[in-house]
Amino acid sequence: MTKSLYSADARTKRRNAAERRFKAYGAAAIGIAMVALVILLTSVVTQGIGAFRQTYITVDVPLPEAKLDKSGTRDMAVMSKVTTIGYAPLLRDGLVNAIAEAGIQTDLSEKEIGDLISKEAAATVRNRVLAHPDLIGQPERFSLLADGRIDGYFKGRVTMASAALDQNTSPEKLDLADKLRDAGIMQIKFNWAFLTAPDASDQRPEAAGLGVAILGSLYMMIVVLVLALPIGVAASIYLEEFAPKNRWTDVIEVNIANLAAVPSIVYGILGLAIFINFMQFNQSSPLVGGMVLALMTLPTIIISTRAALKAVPPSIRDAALGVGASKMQSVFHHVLPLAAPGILTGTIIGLAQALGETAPLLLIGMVAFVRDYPEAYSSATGLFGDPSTALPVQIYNWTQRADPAFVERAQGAIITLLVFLLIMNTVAIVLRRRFERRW
Amino acid sequence: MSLTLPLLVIIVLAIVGSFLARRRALSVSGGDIRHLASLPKQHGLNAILSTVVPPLLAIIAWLMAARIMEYRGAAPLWVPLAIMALAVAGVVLSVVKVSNTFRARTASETWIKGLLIGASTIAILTTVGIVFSMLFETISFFRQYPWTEFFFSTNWSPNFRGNSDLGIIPLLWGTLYISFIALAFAVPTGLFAAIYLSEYAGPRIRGIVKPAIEILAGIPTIVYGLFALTTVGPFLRDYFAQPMGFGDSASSVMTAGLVMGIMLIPFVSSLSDDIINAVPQSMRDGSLGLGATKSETIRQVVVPAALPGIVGAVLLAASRAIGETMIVVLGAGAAARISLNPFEAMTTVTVKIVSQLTGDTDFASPETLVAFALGLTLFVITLGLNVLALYIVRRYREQYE
Amino acid sequence: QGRDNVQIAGSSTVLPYANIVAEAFGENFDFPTPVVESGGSSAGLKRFCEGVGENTVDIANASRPIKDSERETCTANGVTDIMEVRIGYDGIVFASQIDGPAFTAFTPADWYTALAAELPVDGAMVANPNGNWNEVNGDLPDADIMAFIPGTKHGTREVFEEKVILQGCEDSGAMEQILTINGGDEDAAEASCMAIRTDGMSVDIDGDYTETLARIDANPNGVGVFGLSFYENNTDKLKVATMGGVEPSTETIASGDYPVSRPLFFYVKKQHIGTIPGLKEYAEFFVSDDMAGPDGPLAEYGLVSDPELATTQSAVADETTM
Amino acid sequence: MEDMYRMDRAMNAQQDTKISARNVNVYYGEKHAIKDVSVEIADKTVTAFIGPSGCGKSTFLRCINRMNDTIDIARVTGDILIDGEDITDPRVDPVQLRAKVGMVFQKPNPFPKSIYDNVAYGPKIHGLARNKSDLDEIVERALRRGAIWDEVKDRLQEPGTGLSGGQQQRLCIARAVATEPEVLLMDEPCSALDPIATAQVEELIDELRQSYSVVIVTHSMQQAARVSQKTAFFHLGNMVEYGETDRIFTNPEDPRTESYISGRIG
Amino acid sequence: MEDMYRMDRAMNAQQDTKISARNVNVYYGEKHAIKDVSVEIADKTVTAFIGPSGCGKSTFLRCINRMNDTIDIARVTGDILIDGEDITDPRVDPVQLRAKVGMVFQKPNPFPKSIYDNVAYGPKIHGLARNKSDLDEIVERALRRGAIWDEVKDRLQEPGTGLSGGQQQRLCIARAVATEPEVLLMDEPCSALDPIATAQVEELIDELRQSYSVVIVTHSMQQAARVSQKTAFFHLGNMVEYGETDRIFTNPEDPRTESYISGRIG
Ligand SMILES: Nc1ncnc2c1ncn2[C@@H]1O[C@H](COP(=O)(O)OP(=O)(O)OP(=O)(O)O)[C@@H](O)[C@H]1O
Ligand SMILES: Nc1ncnc2c1ncn2[C@@H]1O[C@H](COP(=O)(O)OP(=O)(O)OP(=O)(O)O)[C@@H](O)[C@H]1O
Ligand SMILES: [Mg+2]
Ligand SMILES: [Mg+2]
Ligand SMILES: O=P([O-])([O-])[O-]
Repeated sequence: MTKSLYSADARTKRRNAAERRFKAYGAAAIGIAMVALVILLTSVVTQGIGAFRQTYITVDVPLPEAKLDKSGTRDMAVMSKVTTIGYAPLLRDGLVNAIAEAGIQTDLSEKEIGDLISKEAAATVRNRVLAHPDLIGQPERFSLLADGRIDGYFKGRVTMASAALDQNTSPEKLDLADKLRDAGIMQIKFNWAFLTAPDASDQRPEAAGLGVAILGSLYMMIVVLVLALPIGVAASIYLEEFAPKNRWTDVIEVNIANLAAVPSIVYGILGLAIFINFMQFNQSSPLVGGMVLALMTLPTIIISTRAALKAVPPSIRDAALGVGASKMQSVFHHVLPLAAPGILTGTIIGLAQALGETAPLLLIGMVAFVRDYPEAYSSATGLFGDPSTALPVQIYNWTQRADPAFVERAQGAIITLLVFLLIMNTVAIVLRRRFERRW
Repeated sequence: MSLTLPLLVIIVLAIVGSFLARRRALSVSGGDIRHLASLPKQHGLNAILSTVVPPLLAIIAWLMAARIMEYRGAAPLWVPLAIMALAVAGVVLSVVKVSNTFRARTASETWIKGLLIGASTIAILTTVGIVFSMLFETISFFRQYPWTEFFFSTNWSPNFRGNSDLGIIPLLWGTLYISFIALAFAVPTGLFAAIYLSEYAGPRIRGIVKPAIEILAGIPTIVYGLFALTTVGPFLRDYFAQPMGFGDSASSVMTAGLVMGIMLIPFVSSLSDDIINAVPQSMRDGSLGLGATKSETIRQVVVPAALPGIVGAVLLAASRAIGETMIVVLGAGAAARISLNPFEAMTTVTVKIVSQLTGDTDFASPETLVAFALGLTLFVITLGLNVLALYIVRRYREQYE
Repeated sequence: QGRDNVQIAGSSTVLPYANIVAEAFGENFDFPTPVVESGGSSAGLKRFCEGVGENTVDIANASRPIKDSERETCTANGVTDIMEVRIGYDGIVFASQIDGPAFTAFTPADWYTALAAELPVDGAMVANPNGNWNEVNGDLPDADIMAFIPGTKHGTREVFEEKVILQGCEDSGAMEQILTINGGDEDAAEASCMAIRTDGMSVDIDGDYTETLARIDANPNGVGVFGLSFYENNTDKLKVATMGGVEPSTETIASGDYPVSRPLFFYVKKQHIGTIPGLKEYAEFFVSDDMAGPDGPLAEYGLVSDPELATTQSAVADETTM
Repeated sequence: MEDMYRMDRAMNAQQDTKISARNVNVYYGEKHAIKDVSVEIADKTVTAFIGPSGCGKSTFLRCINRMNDTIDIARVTGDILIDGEDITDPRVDPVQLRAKVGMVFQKPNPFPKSIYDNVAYGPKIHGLARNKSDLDEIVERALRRGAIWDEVKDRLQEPGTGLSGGQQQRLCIARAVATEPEVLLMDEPCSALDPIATAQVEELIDELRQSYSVVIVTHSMQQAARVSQKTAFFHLGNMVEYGETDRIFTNPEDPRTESYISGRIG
Repeated sequence: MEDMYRMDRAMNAQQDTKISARNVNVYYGEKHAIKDVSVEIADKTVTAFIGPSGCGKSTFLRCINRMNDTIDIARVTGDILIDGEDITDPRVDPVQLRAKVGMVFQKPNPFPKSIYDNVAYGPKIHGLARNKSDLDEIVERALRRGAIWDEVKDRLQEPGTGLSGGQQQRLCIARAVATEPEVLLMDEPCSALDPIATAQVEELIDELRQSYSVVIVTHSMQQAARVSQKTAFFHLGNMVEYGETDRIFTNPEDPRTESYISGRIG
């Protein structure tokens, strides 16, 4: 009497085809996103992973008293007169000695051999000597950074062919480096310094690290989280649940949507004018940076929170009000937990945006070369008031530098930033999964 | 930071006050909280809020006043004293008021509501701040440069020696074109991704894919920019633009638009996914029960019900597209141009704001000041677009709900 | 209590040199390492001129001299005593992909003829018809014109326009023709000379030299404008061309033989000397022979040392203001 | 007005008035849903609202604890007095009002929380329990009164949304009585219940009547007759007739009431 | 099994079997909600499911058009055949199945669309209307059959969610009949309806029976007796007894059935 359920009729077939197509579009969309993600991450990781390994030279550096402490009294004032420029020849001598000891033949001049050592190394030695004046007198073993080109050679960035064209190194130096490595004088180690050391100047890519930037980003994210999340959620709650629906709230609504469209650099202009020039907060400080980024993140959080609040069915509110809960209680006890996934999504995306943003920091002095670690609190500068940079700034800086060794550092910094982002967002992601439910 | 001490005092007083208020509430109730008009914890909350809020407001007021009066250095002694006195008064009052009949819940809710209102005015203050921080420079720009040229000239070519053409129209055109392409890519992709995640994918896949897609929002835009510059640009040029005779520029609106679209996917997908997920299951059941397929249910019932939230997500993505710099610089180039050809290099308002602001020209010259005028104009234009969007959404939404 | 580090803002061209000096300063002096911001000469000077006090910068780096209008703003905001310090010269070179066509020798006239928006032909201005370097000059390789030049926000663009394009306009005799066409209006003629074509053969780069390098990487025919120091760090990827027969190097630029260069400066807020520890020491250290001398690290990195460095050193020591 | 209700004054005098509504009108946007209704509801009685579907029973019920405030387009005029106090007075806190006037909604709407939390929520926010075991007791008592304890006692921690339709309805009844309101508004509380459960709920209503006043909306004439002392008949937004239940069912004054009761108008 | 239903075989032979369920079990996670139920539902008859709240009526009903697929934690075993075809067979498309087996849910769930669109939705997706006026006709007819046309004919473009509880219920009935299913599953379709509306819906059910088969869940014994030819009694997940409605109500075989009918177990 009726059609069999086992065989679909033409219309059903057509509809099912549409269904399959629709689902395929969805899968394709996910595919596109994932492919893009994989491509981007692969390129970042392959280019950046090298930043986490670094070539070191282990040599005994002679520390003659005649050069380092002319007075012989270990008087700091005298000893600190010897600058890194004065130390550099000692390191070179150390390496030359080591080469001789290992019986390695080379045609390079002593000066050229010295070029294998990073310019940072002299500071390493000097700092150690000034901290331990008793070292002066006999040679001391140091693990020193190798020059960036040599490091690049071991990582495959520099080749014999490119070195032949390169003013800053030569195939002979690379040859010597090979021998030094065979002799155990040069080693490649995990590069902790990349995560802890401060930035270094353009002449020392091998010494550049993310220490200051990580601290700066951490401080700023604390400020952003502490300001943007509560303020954003509070504002959304007011607008969505309490505010009378009138012109004024329309104005606020449009206004917030519009703030989302304000280019981030304009927030920098705002920060400079209001927080630094008017409120007299310290320039280059994570506090100001955090406040600016918080303002920038606010619309994202508000828009997503409002959307999430709107999606909670009214029957839940009715139920709470019906048992005598106040509006406030119904919102905080029932509506907010149900809206939590959307709020957390807004937070995740907002923080991601804030963590990766450079432009507004340009105007408040955080796009900077900073070598001293910022303190979270100091009596002179207050809370988060020390000058610092941030991870995206470091990436932006490094991608602009002339020495190609910085490309690898920049990509390494991007890996670090993404790991930072994931760690920061894990809590939110886990929480969001717990709150997700259908009703 | 002479205000550190008062801050500490406030915190300590708040903790003490909350404790005292609870204790007192319990004792006046004779150990049976059912005699109380409000719960002890509400008395505690009221104590905290009464202790914290007024002094904090006072601190902010003082900071503002000091700046306005151009007062420098540490605050005079009476300021921290007054602030601490306020906190003490808050504790004392809130603890003394505790009684069986005192409605602490109403009181604390009034505080909270005040805070909520305060939070929502921050958005207004931000706007005021933005306008103020750009207004004076903009005015001085228009003193030096004719506004008719700025708004109506179709030529943008700043020049070091002055005599620049600073017409905003090619920049606006570029902004619209690039944003359009980015959204045309990101909105369908993001929406389909959201639908797939919330309606088709299992919880495990969803648990992995959703955060993974969100990484796209966290990748620094410089990475996208370089991707556009070194990969997408040449690819589009070699396989589309040149064979199809659209010219041979690697930097193009298309390049920047597509790459920006990738970045925007999570803005659309993650938010929409949450909203779609919040549509009650009974709606889906109603449709499935009538013999609708899943996709029909989604298209005709679920998505319309989630529409307000989805529109919010799309607006957010659009906003992000307008504000993006790096991808445009590296993907679309820096040349201001009006053209319909999507494979030509163009640029956006935002890019020019950044480049004029960070350039080498005299900071008091129109070439630099134009950045502020651009910023303010863009602000007004997006405001207009948002008003329009609100109006449209309202009209459309009325059919539902 | 106060800020104990020197704060510097400004030019991204000067930035690498300032970084090198700041780093060495931090290593060898008992002062904290100065904080060096970048953001462009203009933004740096603007911050510099915002006033006196702890939350304004002490030093502005600039890739051009400060303008009168900027000094007026400075004065209006109370920044009255400014020391101008010239640290050396930035050489500007023309380079192309190392494996690309043999762009080894250019003249200003080549560049003018290749990039001008309009050329005088038979007594009338016509849109530049050249699409190939070969058409510009038979000695140049047979390659499409694809030039990556600094965007209009860059100070380098000004130097490029004046010292290469305008020069080329004159050298090639186009200037005279233009003058005859427009009836002797010199300003208009100069403007016409310096108008760069916008048909896509010349691409403005608003970013930095790394962007130019990336574009040349993706474009075998591309020729780009770079800073000397940038080129010297990338000699394995770029090959440089002579300009008017002169090879760019620190020596030829210092001697004035190589025509395209510009001076670099920093400006010190004298009113901060004494309140900000290390400010003067930093300025002195910067211009010391150890740093800015011809054998110092700055020169090694590509700064063209100032032949008159000694004068600068004594001016800094004496805190001579403008 | 021709549709004015007729009240049995004799009886009214002898009992306290708990709720008194005067000239209440409700509009949903343009739609006039309640037309000038006035009624006096006595304390310690059960009042039934009957009338065809869509006549405004729920709407009027929701006026009594100001739940209509939550509907944007709803507009209420007129006065409603509870214990002589006007609930529309700005001084009246709707929260307090709703704690005093509990409600069971027509569509069961459990919170997406555990069964226990659904019931414990009201007592918790109103501070009705001194401690955890007190609360446990209150929850158990409420669930027993809601005639659902046996079915859920082993699954108190499972979500209330995973219950069957009738179980949800009883859960909502339990939730409402747990806060011990003085007035209980029940909008078709037995619509999804089987006869036994219905009987238990009716027993509960009878028990509540000892101390409180109960207003119940029902479509079952039998139920109205069984549980209520007073009945109001609504029709197209008007309250047509109001009086002793017995009289309404045996001897209605208005022809519309009669037709409805005898099954002629719907 | 002791709880096996007893079927009046005599009667079964004379009618076609439309739905035949064999050893159906449903689990919600750990909870065993339907225990080994087998039943044959005849074509062109009305079958009533009765039983105390929470006994599994809705759950079983939802098995028949595979709506339980949408509940993550629900697991169904056993076979259900419609017209001799196993609906759990992978070849069976649940979409086609549900077009053939319509459903009215226990909780009214109108779409947040206009009243018109609510009803037109099914016919549109199934392509039942050739053009707009056709569709208008279908909608009007469905609303008339749902006994709600008069109330909504002037507000067809208003949202379906703005209707009263009973109106929503009738709208959902209209929505279900608009697609002309061969089997209609109705889960307490009259729970929010007044007697008159109930009578109209019962009339509809009777009319539908002429060509289709209807399964109705109801708590009203009277209603079951009025509209159904067959009745199944469920208790704690078991189908205790199944047979001619008359016989079940007059002469139940199982003591539990008897207790329920006579109002002793709930
Ligand atoms: N989604 C669910 N998750 C867990 N348990 C459920 C779910 N739905 C129903 N149950 C349980 O399964 C049993 C049967 O539920 P069902 O909805 O089938 O009852 P019912 O007979 O329709 O009752 P009512 O007459 O109250 O609607 C009940 O004990 C119920 O608590
Ligand atoms: N939110 C609303 N928006 C618009 N109209 C509404 C709304 N709620 C109810 N109505 C209309 O108001 C009238 C009265 O509705 P109400 O819910 O009070 O009816 P009721 O007597 O409770 O009916 P039922 O017995 O079906 O529940 C109906 O015509 C209904 O369509
Ligand atoms: Mg109702
Ligand atoms: Mg049920
Ligand atoms: O950053 P610059 O001012 O040197 O271009």
